[in-house]
Amino acid sequence: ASAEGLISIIVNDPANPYWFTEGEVAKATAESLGYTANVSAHNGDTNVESRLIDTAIINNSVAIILDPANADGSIGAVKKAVDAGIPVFLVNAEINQEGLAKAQLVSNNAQGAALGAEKWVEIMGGTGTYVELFGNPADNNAATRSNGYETVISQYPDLVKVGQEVANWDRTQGYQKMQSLLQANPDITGVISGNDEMALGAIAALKEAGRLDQVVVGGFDGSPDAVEAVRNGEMAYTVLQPVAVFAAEAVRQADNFIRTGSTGAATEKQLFDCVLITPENVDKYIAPFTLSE
Amino acid sequence: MTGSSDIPFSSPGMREVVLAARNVAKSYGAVHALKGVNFDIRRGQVTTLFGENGAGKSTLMKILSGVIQPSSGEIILDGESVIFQSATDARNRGISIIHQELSLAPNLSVRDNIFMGREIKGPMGVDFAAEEQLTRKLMEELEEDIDPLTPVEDLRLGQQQIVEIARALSVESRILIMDEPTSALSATEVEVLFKVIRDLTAKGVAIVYISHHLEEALQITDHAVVLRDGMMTAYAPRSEIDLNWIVRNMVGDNYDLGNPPEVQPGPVALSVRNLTVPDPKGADYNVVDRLSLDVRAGEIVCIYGLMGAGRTELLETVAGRLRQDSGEVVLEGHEISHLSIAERIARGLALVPEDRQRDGLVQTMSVGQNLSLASIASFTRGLFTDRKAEAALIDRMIREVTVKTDGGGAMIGSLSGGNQQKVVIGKMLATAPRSYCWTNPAAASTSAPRPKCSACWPKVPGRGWPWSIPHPR
Amino acid sequence: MSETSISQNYIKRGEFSLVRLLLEGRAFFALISIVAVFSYLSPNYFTVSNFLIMASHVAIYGILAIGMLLVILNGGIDLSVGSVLALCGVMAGAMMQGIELQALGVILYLPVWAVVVVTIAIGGLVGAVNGVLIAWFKVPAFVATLGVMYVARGIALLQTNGLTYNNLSGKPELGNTGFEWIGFNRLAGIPISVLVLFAVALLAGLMLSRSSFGRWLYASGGNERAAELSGVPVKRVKITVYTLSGMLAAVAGLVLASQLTSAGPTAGTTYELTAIAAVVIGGAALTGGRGTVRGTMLGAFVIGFLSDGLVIIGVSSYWQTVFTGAVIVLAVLMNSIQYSKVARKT
Amino acid sequence: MSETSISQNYIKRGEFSLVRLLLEGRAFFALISIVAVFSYLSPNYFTVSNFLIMASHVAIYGILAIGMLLVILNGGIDLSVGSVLALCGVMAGAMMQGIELQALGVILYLPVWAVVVVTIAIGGLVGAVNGVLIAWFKVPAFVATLGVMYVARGIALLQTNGLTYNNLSGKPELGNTGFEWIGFNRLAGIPISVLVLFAVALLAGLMLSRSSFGRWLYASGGNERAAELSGVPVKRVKITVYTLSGMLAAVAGLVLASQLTSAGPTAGTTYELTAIAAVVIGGAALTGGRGTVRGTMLGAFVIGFLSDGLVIIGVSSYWQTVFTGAVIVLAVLMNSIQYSKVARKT
Ligand SMILES: Nc1ncnc2c1ncn2[C@@H]1O[C@H](COP(=O)(O)OP(=O)(O)OP(=O)(O)O)[C@@H](O)[C@H]1O
Ligand SMILES: Nc1ncnc2c1ncn2[C@@H]1O[C@H](COP(=O)(O)OP(=O)(O)OP(=O)(O)O)[C@@H](O)[C@H]1O
Ligand SMILES: [Mg+2]
Ligand SMILES: [Mg+2]
Repeated sequence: ASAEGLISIIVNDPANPYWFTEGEVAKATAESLGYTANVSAHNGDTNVESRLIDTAIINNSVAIILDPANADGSIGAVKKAVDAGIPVFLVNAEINQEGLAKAQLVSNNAQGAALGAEKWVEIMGGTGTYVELFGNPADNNAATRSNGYETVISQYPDLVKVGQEVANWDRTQGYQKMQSLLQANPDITGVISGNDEMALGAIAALKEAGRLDQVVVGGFDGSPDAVEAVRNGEMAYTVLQPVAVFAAEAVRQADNFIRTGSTGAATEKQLFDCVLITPENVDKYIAPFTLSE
Repeated sequence: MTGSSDIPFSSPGMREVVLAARNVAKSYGAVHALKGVNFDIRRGQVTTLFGENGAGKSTLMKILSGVIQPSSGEIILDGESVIFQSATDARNRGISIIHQELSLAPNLSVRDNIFMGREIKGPMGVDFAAEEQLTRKLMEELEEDIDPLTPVEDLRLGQQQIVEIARALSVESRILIMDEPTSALSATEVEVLFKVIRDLTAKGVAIVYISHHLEEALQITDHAVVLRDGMMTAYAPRSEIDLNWIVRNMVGDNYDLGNPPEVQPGPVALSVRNLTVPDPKGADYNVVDRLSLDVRAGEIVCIYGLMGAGRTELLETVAGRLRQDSGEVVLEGHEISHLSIAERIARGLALVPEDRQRDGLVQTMSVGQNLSLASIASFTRGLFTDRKAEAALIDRMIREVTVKTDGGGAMIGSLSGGNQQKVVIGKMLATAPRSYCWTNPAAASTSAPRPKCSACWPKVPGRGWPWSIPHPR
Repeated sequence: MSETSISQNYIKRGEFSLVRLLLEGRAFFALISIVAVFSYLSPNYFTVSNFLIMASHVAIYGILAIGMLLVILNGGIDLSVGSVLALCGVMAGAMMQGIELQALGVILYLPVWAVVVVTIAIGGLVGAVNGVLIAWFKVPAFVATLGVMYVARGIALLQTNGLTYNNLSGKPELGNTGFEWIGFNRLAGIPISVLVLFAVALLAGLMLSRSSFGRWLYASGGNERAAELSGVPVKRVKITVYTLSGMLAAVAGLVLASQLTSAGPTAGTTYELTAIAAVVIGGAALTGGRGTVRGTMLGAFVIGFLSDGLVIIGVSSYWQTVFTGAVIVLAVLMNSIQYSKVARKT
Repeated sequence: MSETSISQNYIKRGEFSLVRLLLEGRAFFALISIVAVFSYLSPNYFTVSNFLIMASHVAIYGILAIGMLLVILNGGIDLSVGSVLALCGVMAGAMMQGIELQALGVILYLPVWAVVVVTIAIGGLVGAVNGVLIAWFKVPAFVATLGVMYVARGIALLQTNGLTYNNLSGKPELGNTGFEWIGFNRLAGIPISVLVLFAVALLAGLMLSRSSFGRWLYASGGNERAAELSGVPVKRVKITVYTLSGMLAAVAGLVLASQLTSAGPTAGTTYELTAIAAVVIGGAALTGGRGTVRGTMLGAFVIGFLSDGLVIIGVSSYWQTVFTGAVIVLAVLMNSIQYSKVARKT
């Protein structure tokens, strides 16, 4: 018998291809399993998130797939859903409390950052000056990735960081901040970015300054635009987060839980390893955030 | 500075002076609005202040009521030198003022305007019932049928002025200053006001009265003081003065009262046929109902009527601001009811509105820009305005309507009330109109005092076909 | 036309009748239509529990909007409310974690009531800074509150280093439990936050319609010079309204922190726009002097019920954006059309 | 005090003198101090190349701000500019990808100039919708443009399904290359975007000071009733300013898309606040009728030079927020103090 009921999917900001894919994949999976699904977005606002959880409760959802807005700030919202008897499955980001959600499926940001940083160091040749573009500081992933970069790069004393700017995951800000950073540090040879959007902004700025050939730009996410830039040789590499994989997996675990009372996974926290996308394997990128085997 | 030194300011046998200005001067930058004036206000008497537009009357009154501070000089209250911190300070010492420019909050009701800042406290916040009661009483006293709960913005100008008066009366002060309280009032309303003034003086209240309706003012005055260019030029008790004396002292020796010239009425210039105008606020009756009217070239037609009779609406419809339901307006043989205001202006029709603050002036613009506003087309060459042509136009209009200002660049707010009104008139004259709709020049004559008026009126018919509609006074 | 309607509401604000409520147009009609449409579209919408939940969501915007109404009545604007909400939430969070007094070497734990009082005082203080800048230093309200908006947000971020305070429950042994009470508990089945909203609305309504301060506020918003000449202490009124707006932002911050059981420095971003929208949909004029608490509450409910309804029926978030905009315009537009008709008939 | 200063500038705007410029206070002093402080703090700030880069950042806000100035002079406000910027960028992006005409079974590639023209027309159309809602349907400007802000953003999102158009270069064989020219090229060493800004400013300045439309705009912003009775076509003026504001938002959208060589539906979020801030810092009154293009440009440069400067000297992002707020207030505050002194002396 096919399952029924509403699965509420709450993502961060569907105007970003990453979260858009997350929502769409989860929705498609849920519908293929026989559920109805709707996708809504909190745009990083914990209050909106809490409202969306309330609505999911009102709508008698059978499960909630949530990309939490804030590692600390989302705990209350999750608790509320759990108190109402609805199982919650977290994707993409964690909350700082275990035992609430049935599962937390996240990409391994630390591993991905290390992977990216190693590739970046390799292309840089282990030497040069560089700047880093940092995501929204309220988001744990920004710090996780930055620390991952730092751990690897600090082993190479010839790589000197001359600047770091918060560009809030945003392309326009990445562009404008990069231009200013270029003014302060005209000789940099590398840019490492917390996500693809900021990296793409930086690439536009470097293009405008005519310095793109001399600067190595590394991204994170594996968004279609970034993959296109990797293909064109503008971006050195990007780190693919397996969002399509864990979004689908979260729904499957929810389905397991609804039918059997157990998610089928061994632990609550499940890390999904990231994959590097470089000019060599770029052709395997067959759909947004999906790499063929 | 010493222009006033030879004027006696107290003579024996007079009633006691309650408030006096001694050598008071006030300058705004380079403008010397008052140049050392002495002025006495006596218990139980009406002192009238005469003077041309911009003579400094309002400035003096504002100083005496604490609204502004003098640049130099002294104010003496009951024989003691005082400094008023604010209008409220002066009010607390028994001085209240009716401002020439309405100072009401349009969003508030009549009751709220009268008692704002002086609430009657009850056990549960403001005692609205008591305030309403008192407002009703004041309205009865002024024989005015205004509901205390009407928002002031729904009242016509004259009624708003009544509210100002009522507010000043409600303070029950010892000294009451009235700066052109009657400029928008009808004759009956003025009669009522005068009765109130007589009652007050009988109770010992000292009153200062300013008006450009000289004959009217002469009815109640006990003393007359004339200001000219910020200096006191004459002072006399009622028994010694007449119209001629006032005018001579106001404008100097070479004055000419004159009379409008005889003009032979020409052909019909403006014709209104079966005009019907619905109530602009959307109510279910017509404010103008199948009205027909012909005005000949050179003719001045006065439209009389009780307040609310629809005179304002008639003129605003002719000028194009309000939409008519049916009927036609024909100007010099052309049907104009479908034309916009701008097109009507271009065809030589001009409206001088009654409420200059609301309908006449753009307060953010200079005198010159206000004057040239309605005739921009006449000095636009291609895409751009021609600055020289504009400056010439502005200078011409300042001279023609005799605006007292230090130039076209001055802000409109720095002009005296009458001069502001002249700017409104000048703005419409600048469009070279051949027909005028002139609402309530009673309010306008605030500005164009009789002597100037007679100098100005003849010029208007001289240009062609004036059409003016004053109020019944 | 809209002008007229507002002033009419205002004159007769003392009375109350169904007809008048119906005629109040704009926000009220919009609210009825929203409820009708969504109830038709989703069986879950028209339930008591949903209305209570939606009302508790409206509480945040509603409380901010009432503060905003006071400021707008005064002819000003307060862009800082969203930031002040975040700052106050964070400050309350910090106090719940304990304040380390380094000189004494102790950590001070305030009881919850004291945290609430101190937080509201902080909000009031920030509001007073706005008020002083505007009333004494003549900085235009838009600029002053825009500046304070940035500064307050920056301080909130610096205070927590961008992080969120998560544990606001306090500890029984420290005697500071009970913070969640506002966000979680109910009195007679009604969420406390909704009761707070109605209490605030009631007080504000009384203040506006019954006290001299209310009249001073309407007067100085309608014609500041006239009010000043009549002895209304316009500067004091100004400073007071901004202070009150700051205090109400603090209350909203407390309610939000307690609903979420966490306090973060990025809370409340762009809430000022929502609050202003609620006030304007509720019939107030941005030029000052016109507007009522009732209208503002209706405006807040229109916005809240609409956005929750769109989520409940599962409209895609892009279409949610489109609908929100269209309804805001329609709510007000309907009023213009409605009024010109009704006005003809009477 | 600030009132006086503005009006004085305005009357004498024909003349020009160093003293007057110095006295113009507010924005000008703030700009000088910002440049001085940052030049002292970082050797890289005071360089031609940095000024040009900063100016190209200012271009976006500046172009929006000039449109906003027109609207504010009219006594209105336009909250939709940020969304219109995004919508127009996305529309231009879509046209660069080719428009599929399904009926004919062909894909239409417009040359770049045609894309630019059509995009600006779309911006103008959205602006005209604002204008019609406000002038004819009497919807308050805040509400109308707030609604259009949501709707335009929603349409932009729907158009791209949330994605970003990445390839705006066109193809030589299709004859539609050259889109990057605006964002990338320079004439006489000056970025095209900066030249666009100055051209727009010049045209707007001329229009305001020399054309009859400019006079109508100031008049209807100062007193709409009086302007109407003087024959000013106030409704037409209103619709025109909103249309122009929409068109300028489209220009800003084109400039931004071409700088980034991509067009996304979330571009320009909250830019309306920055644009309004630039206008108000530049001395315009939100009540309408007062303000100049020169002031607005100064305001835009103050904001742009400040935020870039903070990045160049490497201040942490939280402190950037605090400083931005503080400087915005100080820029205006300084003027009040400055002016009261000068006014005393004369
Ligand atoms: N028949 C009526 N019944 C009720 N109200 C009326 C009627 N006629 C006019 N009014 C009201 O009186 C108002 C005043 O009309 P209007 O301004 O035309 O009078 P007026 O003749 O110009 O008087 P005033 O001398 O006071 O200017 C109108 O706007 C309308 O609201
Ligand atoms: N705020 C101001 N700034 C500059 N000049 C002013 C200001 N207020 C008044 N004046 C000038 O002071 C002079 C006297 O003005 P005042 O208003 O006292 O005249 P008035 O006698 O009341 O005239 P009216 O009969 O027209 O009301 C005028 O020349 C006027 O331009
Ligand atoms: Mg006067
Ligand atoms: Mg009338």
